[in-house]
Amino acid sequence: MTEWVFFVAAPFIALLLQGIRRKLNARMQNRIGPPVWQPFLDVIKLVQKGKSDSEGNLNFFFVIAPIIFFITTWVMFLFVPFAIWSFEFDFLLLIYLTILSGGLYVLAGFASDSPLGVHGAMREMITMVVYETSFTLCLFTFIVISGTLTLANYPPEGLLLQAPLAAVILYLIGSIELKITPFDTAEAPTEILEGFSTEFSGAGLAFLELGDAMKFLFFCVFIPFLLFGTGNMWLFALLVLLFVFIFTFSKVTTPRFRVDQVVQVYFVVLILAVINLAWVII
Amino acid sequence: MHNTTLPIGPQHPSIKEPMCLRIRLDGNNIENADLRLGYVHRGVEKILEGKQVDSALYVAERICGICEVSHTAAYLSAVESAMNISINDKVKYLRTFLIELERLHSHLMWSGFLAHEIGYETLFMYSWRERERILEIFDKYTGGRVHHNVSKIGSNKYDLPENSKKFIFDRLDAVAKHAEKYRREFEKDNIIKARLENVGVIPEKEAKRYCLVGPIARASGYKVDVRKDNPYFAFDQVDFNVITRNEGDAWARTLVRMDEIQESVNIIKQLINNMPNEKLPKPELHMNASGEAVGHVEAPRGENFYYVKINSGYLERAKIRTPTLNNIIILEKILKGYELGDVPVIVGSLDPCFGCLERIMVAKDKKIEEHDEDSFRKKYCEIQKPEVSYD
Amino acid sequence: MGDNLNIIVEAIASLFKKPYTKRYPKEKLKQDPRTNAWLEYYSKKCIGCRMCERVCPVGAVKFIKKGKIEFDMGKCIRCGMCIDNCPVNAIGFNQNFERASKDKKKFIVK
Amino acid sequence: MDYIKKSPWICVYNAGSCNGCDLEVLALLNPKYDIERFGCELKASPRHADILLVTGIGSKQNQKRLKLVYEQMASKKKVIAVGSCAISGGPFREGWVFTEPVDRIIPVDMYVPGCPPRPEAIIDALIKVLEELDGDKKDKPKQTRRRSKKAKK
Ligand code: SF4
Ligand code: SF4
Ligand code: SF4
Ligand code: SF4
Ligand code: SF4
Ligand code: SF4
Ligand code: SF4
Ligand code: SF4
Repeated sequence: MTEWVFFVAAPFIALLLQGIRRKLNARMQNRIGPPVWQPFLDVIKLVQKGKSDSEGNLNFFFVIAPIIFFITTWVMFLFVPFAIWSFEFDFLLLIYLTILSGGLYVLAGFASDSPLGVHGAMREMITMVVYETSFTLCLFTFIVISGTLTLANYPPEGLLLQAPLAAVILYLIGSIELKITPFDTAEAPTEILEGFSTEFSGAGLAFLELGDAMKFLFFCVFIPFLLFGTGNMWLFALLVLLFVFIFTFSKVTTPRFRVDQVVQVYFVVLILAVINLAWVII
Repeated sequence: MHNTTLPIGPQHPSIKEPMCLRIRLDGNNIENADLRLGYVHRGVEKILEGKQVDSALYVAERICGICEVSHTAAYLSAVESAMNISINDKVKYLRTFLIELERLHSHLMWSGFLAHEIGYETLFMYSWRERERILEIFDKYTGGRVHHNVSKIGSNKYDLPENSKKFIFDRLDAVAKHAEKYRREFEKDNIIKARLENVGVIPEKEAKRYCLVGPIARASGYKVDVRKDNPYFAFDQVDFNVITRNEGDAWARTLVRMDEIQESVNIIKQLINNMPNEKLPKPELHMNASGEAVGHVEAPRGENFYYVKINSGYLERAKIRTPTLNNIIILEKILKGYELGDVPVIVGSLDPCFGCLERIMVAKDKKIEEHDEDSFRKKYCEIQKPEVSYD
Repeated sequence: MGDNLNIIVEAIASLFKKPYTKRYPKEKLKQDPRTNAWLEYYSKKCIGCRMCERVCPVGAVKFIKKGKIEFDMGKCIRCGMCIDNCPVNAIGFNQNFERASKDKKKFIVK
Repeated sequence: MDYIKKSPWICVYNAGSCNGCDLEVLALLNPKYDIERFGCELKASPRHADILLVTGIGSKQNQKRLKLVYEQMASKKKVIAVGSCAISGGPFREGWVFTEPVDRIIPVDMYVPGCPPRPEAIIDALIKVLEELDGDKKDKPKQTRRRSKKAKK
């Protein structure tokens, strides 16, 4: 029962977390900030909004990419943290889904057909090659340690102690997946406007925002799930909030890297991931 | 990767004003840059012609909303020397006070923009909060946050409000304290350094060849500062250093500006402490004066130069040469070879702002339009202007 | 590392401090007496010397007759020239800035 | 219920101003005024924005671009003309670059006088423009009537 409640409520929780995040962000910048329920209002407004007089590119992918993006991020909650629907190899499916959600960013960027959107997508692609590889390697580490390919069988006490290096890797991967400074280069508003979302408006933008919020929630849930497990529910909830705070804090207190610097950092992460895996296997 | 041409602007968040920078990219590297301007061209010099000298002051102030005091000050020093008006110490002190306050607000604003350009929202917010404190002083003294309308030819409209010393000093101290913190952040933070160091390097030789002015020249080790070289108003009576650095990159430009904040705070404190106790002369209209002169002041971005010719109380010609005009020319040169991600940093570190710069509008891009002077004139100068009225 | 903790410290401290924000529509900000927000025209005092029209740098003053002058605040730049040069102080500034309107005609002060 | 009232995203276009007005609009973001407490966000892309703030005289060079920016915004959009320049050309009215005020280029819903208007005045205008949104629904049938009249002609 809890599983289903959590799954259905995931978009709402995600939006609420966005609100909390924005409020925290504002308070750290010494201002009041929007009310906590602001993201809900934003999304409702975006859905309400009509068409623009000069429509941009209206090809098939442009319409469909944000929706698939949102659905993909939601489906990920079928497996984590409570396995609603569990089968053999669902760990691999999850890896596939996270990569797909990144790929949809790229698709959305290319579909929008504006040089800024395309450039955002290109940046995302360059960085994706590096970080998705290390992410996959990192998850393989957990698969090797726990010896299971089914998320339902994942040890509830977590695997931090067996692979402490993974904590660092996961945090860094999380911040680039979520476009948190210093690694939000693909979305850098001062360089390429809003990146791939530049050309979207109305409902498409709403789905992108929702998807972003869901992805944020997913990583805040997924990282503690892998590291600490869901053994103690209260501790788990606390850890989720802790990660929300850490990510917000990182956004507040760092500037952004350039693309080549991001790639450099993630090469180091890749090497760390390899070491991590090798260490566990040996 | 293929070549793309990326338009940056005219409506773009990293540039506070519209300019169109077309960047030809080879993959992620800049192959060529093409600057198109003219979006904020307003024909100011032409408007100034034929205006009464006292009224023209307010139009000159509105050439720019960032260094408005520099514009009025340069205009005033030109006009006053053309008409042989000598001003007393009190007026000099008050004007110097405004000029330095403006430098503070401009540099703080700029540091916020730079932080914003490298994605550092918090530093942007903090810098702008400090800038608000400076604007509070402006507000208290002049009643205007951006345009102040206090200068008059030969005089000044207001004296400092009574008992405002503590008010001003409180704010200055807070600003100095915080600015020092942010300076250290710019100096020490590794990510900021990774973004700013060795980006957009201008060697001293180039700086001299391109006649750069202001903090940009000073960051390349080229010591030019009108305040020291040719003191105007009360700058010969205060004690300050001209800050220079030798690196010539975006990082050096940042630090020069952050250091100048401290210098400005010191200058203002000296000014307030030594404020002479004279009376302000009563401002009057100058209906018969004639003459011709130049004036220049050190605006936050460098030397601001005015030439005026006055004929029986009316401006016959005003020529303005502003710092951004000198500094922007080097932009296309130093952009080459860097990455797209460096564009906001380089553009930002030059601190261009086009309010004052744009006085000629010839778009050079072949595909769009090409004008020689005649066709340009025909197209843009003989527009039938509709009479604007509300009824 | 020790030197660049400034922002981190300030960010954490701001969490527990009162925000710097002035909640404008709720708490009215006190305007300084020198603020130039809106013109006032005291038609009874006016002697019809047309000085205000002459000095206005933007031509916002429309002199119709003595005691009847229109100041167009949509053109006015709040420079105060008309006020400073009026011989009988028939014009003045007030601090009411909440004048946004859909109707441009509301900007004409008579 | 119109949710634009609760989350108006704004976009600034500088159509040839002196920066004064732009700075005051940007000052809205800073901790002192913080319009994010009304749910406002400054958006770079006009496609995301609900409210367009135009500053400056709308000079010849800008007109095409300004129209484009306006067209790109999705419907239920409002335009605020900020400053004397945008209302009437202000101090640059006499220049040869100024051809027509902003409201002849794109429809303007609210004017904020001042040179520059104080940030509080801009907030005031923002609130007024949002209050107007409710009134819009009543106006709608009128508009269609007008259009049908034109069609008959
Ligand atoms: S720069 Fe030349 S064209 Fe432009 S306003 Fe001045 S005089 Fe006229
Ligand atoms: S005014 Fe121009 S040409 Fe003359 S010295 Fe200076 S930079 Fe060179
Ligand atoms: S033509 Fe004008 S812009 Fe060019 S160098 Fe001469 S004065 Fe400067
Ligand atoms: S350089 Fe020109 S546009 Fe820039 S702030 Fe100074 S006067 Fe304004
Ligand atoms: S012809 Fe045009 S550009 Fe030349 S001076 Fe006259 S108005 Fe200015
Ligand atoms: S304040 Fe200045 S601009 Fe306004 S009407 Fe008076 S003189 Fe004209
Ligand atoms: S200057 Fe004063 S007295 Fe003269 S016309 Fe104007 S308002 Fe009247
Ligand atoms: S209204 Fe005034 S402050 Fe605003 S752009 Fe025009 S001149 Fe500048």
